[in-house]
Amino acid sequence: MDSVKPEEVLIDVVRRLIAGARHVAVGANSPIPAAAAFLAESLAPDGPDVSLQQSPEHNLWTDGGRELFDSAGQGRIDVFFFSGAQIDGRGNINLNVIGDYAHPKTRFPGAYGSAYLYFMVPRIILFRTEHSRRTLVEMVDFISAPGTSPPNVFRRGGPIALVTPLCHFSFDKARARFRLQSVHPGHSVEEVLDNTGFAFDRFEDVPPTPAPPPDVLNLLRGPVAAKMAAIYPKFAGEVFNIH
Amino acid sequence: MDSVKPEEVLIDVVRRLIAGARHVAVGANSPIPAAAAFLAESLAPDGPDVSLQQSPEHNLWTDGGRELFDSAGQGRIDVFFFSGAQIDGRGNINLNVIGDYAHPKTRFPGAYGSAYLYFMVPRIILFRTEHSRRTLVEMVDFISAPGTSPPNVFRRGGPIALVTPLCHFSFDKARARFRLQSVHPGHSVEEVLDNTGFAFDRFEDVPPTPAPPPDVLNLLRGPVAAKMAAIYPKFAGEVFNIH
Amino acid sequence: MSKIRPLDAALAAISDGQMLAVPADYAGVAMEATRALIRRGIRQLHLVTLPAASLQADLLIGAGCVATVETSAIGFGELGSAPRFTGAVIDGTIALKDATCPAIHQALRAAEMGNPFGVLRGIIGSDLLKQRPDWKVIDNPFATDDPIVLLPAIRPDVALFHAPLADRLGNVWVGRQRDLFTLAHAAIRSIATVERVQDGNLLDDEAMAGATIPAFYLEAVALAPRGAWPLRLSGHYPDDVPHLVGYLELAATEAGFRRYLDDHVFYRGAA
Amino acid sequence: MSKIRPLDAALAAISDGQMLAVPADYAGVAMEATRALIRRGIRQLHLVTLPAASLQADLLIGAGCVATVETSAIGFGELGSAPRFTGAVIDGTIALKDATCPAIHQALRAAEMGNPFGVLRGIIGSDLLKQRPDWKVIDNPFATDDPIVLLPAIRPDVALFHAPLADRLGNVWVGRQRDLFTLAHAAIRSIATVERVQDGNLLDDEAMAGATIPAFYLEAVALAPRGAWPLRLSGHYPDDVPHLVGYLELAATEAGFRRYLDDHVFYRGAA
Repeated sequence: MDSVKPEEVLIDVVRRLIAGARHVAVGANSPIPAAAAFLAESLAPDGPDVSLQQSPEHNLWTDGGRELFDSAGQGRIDVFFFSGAQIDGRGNINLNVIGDYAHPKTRFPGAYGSAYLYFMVPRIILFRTEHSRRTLVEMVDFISAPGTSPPNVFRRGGPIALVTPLCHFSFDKARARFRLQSVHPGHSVEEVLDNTGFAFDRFEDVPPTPAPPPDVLNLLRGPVAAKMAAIYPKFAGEVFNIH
Repeated sequence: MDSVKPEEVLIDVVRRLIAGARHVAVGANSPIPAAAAFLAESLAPDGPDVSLQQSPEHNLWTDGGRELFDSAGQGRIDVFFFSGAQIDGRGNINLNVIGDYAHPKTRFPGAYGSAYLYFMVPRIILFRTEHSRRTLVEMVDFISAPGTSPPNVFRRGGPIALVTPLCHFSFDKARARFRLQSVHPGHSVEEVLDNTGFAFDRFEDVPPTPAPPPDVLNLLRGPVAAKMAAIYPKFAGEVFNIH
Repeated sequence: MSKIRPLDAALAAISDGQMLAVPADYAGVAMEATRALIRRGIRQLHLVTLPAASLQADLLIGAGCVATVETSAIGFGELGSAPRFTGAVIDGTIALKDATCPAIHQALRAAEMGNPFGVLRGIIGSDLLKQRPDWKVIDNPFATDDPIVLLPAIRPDVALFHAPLADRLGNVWVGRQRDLFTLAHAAIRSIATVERVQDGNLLDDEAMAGATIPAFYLEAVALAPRGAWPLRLSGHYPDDVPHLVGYLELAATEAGFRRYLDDHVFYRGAA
Repeated sequence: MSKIRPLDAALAAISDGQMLAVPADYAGVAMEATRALIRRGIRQLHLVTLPAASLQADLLIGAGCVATVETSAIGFGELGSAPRFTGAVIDGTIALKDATCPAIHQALRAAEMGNPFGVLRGIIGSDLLKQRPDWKVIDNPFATDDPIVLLPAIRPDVALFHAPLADRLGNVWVGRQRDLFTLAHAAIRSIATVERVQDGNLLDDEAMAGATIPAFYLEAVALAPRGAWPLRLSGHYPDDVPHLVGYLELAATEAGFRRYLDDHVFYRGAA
């Protein structure tokens, strides 16, 4: 078997995080979450339904763009993914501006559905392809969606994990803090500490992120890779060498 | 031309009441309103759209039963029709019970959409095929929908007329009273007075309800009658002798 | 497990005491399934009609299956009133939540949106409001002195309806009958009976997908040809008016109603 | 007067200062119509995107047509951010009503229902709420100590969108793109461009009617083959990615953006 690629490790981390879900929804331009969802779908006979936003061929919605939000409101969506221009140590995400809101230094597209879905989907997986002190900060400049809420605010879900190219953090809702769960092969705790702008919990021994089991890897490199090639040709070419 | 039938007089009264409307909606089992709406549709090049509730072949809705209520809420429905087990002198209608609500003597199907549409459709035409002191009462036993509202209550419409086999009342919203507008051929003001349970306004000389103009009658007995025969075969047979 | 199941198995998710939501006659009433529920002896249902009903509600009420009904009207249109419903209300043997059509739509749409309440104009000044302490009037916070009604969301345990077509995955095509989407979205689980089950995936057909309820809302789908009989299925078959007239004659008395059940529900009549 | 009109005539109902609502890229963006509006020199629009946008909003903003924009996001996905939108926000040359996707859906649905406000869970604790004094937090009257957000209804003057098919009566078939129903219902008037106009009545076709917006919502319909280009029309053609990449390169500067307008909107480039 070829050596395991970093993307395959990340896909496998996400696969484990979505185990047991009934319906996984994936936003636009999220090849790693999409691959993980397809993998989960293929692995179990009762694998999750998978809906890719904005891909009519790969989603189960027929009531317009509102159906993602409605079905999340109904409690039918178990997993969703978000990123953030900034993510802070309390799980807040910023998709709007850097700097003062009235006079921003940088403007991003906007909050999308985060200010709602972050509350309503039980398992939100944060995914950030740049692990740096610029992106993982102590406190976001603007809270597009808060990581936690006071007990009187209706909230069905929120972040459960943050996955980056370096590591896998889990999120402790009660403490409103991340904990370093594992460090991916080829990286170290020190590297994570050096590149993370927020304080986080960790046990004395942080395990390495496990390699994907061989059967999972076979499935990923076979039928899942083929499916991905139709939707994310660039990604499938780079990671799975499928063209 | 044959002598004008009572139903044709009623249809013509309703036709005049809906003049200029853009969209006329007609509830189930309402042949006279339906015929009047089709007549108005045929008469003018910019005649109204006509939607018959519960007849997919003759309505313009594609978003479910809610679309009637939604489009009324949007201000797109100009005319609707209601009846009542009881109608009172203040324009209140009762579609629910006779007697005490908790221990009713008689129960009717229910309010249907009246408690909403009576507020939201500019021109509600009340139609009652039994003109008696039993049906046209001083005060209804139960207000399914009120004839008028206090000024702070959002209200876009309400009753404009009450049409019966004897006469045509108009409704004066400011006074919350009916006025006898005309008495149908073959009937008298005395007959109306004898059979009406509520007090109403009237001028000294109450005109007879005019006969339908010949061109209107031709259209009614021709294409409109043919259209009616497909939807209300029994009514079309009795009134237009079409089988 | 396949979502396409025999009728009785498909109905297994409906149990005593649940809130059961059903569509109006024009949208596709699961009559064959209703008869199966009565045969099973279901009890204490909280029946919600979107928004009105006729035979289905009258049968369930007459057969003693219903504890509470929320409806904007139960009747047979020009054929007459619903005898078992009318009798039960007068006798006080069922609890009645009297509503108006759009109130039921809005309360179910609130559940569809995951909201705790819906909003509706009108109603103020109707005596319905006196009978519905669960409906609240608030001041519209976006205006001055503008009262408006809020309605608690209705989240049925099960929605039950009849449609023209399903595929083997459990996707259900409903044509214009968009109320069935509202029901499927609002209810925790949905059960459909259909005229026909076809191969393939309805969601792959661009012309059909827009009017198809995706399988993930459906607990089970059962084949039931003419499953709305003696009610109509729009575009497929009309009301069986003579049958309904016959029903109304029989159901005018308790004994006659029992005979109707024996003949048409329990099949233990003349045979 | 026929509702099927030439593009410029169809757009006559859109005037300076109006609130114009448009769908997201996946639902059918009327790009050919957008270019015609820019050529006409429309000004001071209040643009509402349901819920996000890309090229359409960026072009309108860059061309100086927009006074206010309400959106949950304007960007080009993996291709990059929207340069004219980003610049206008940083320079403060447009008013921005920053939203989140379901808030725009709910505010338009409120207008669809004739309600003064919509209801939405979430949001509390988001800084968006600080920037939206028009959004109000109330105590859910059906619970204790349960804050919830109300959003004022959005009732656009005009909705503008692109769809696969219309008939000569002005009925517009939209397939799965149900957001277009929301827009057509919520807006006072709607204008559609379509790939194709066919004879007959779409409402008479049982398979099509359920996904057809009835003509009575439409002010006008214009034929515009490939009218979403360079954006996609789902099921018909994909995004023209090289064109969009080229746009982003040009629009990085004001001068480059002007050149793009000359070449692709005003057609006064190299010719």
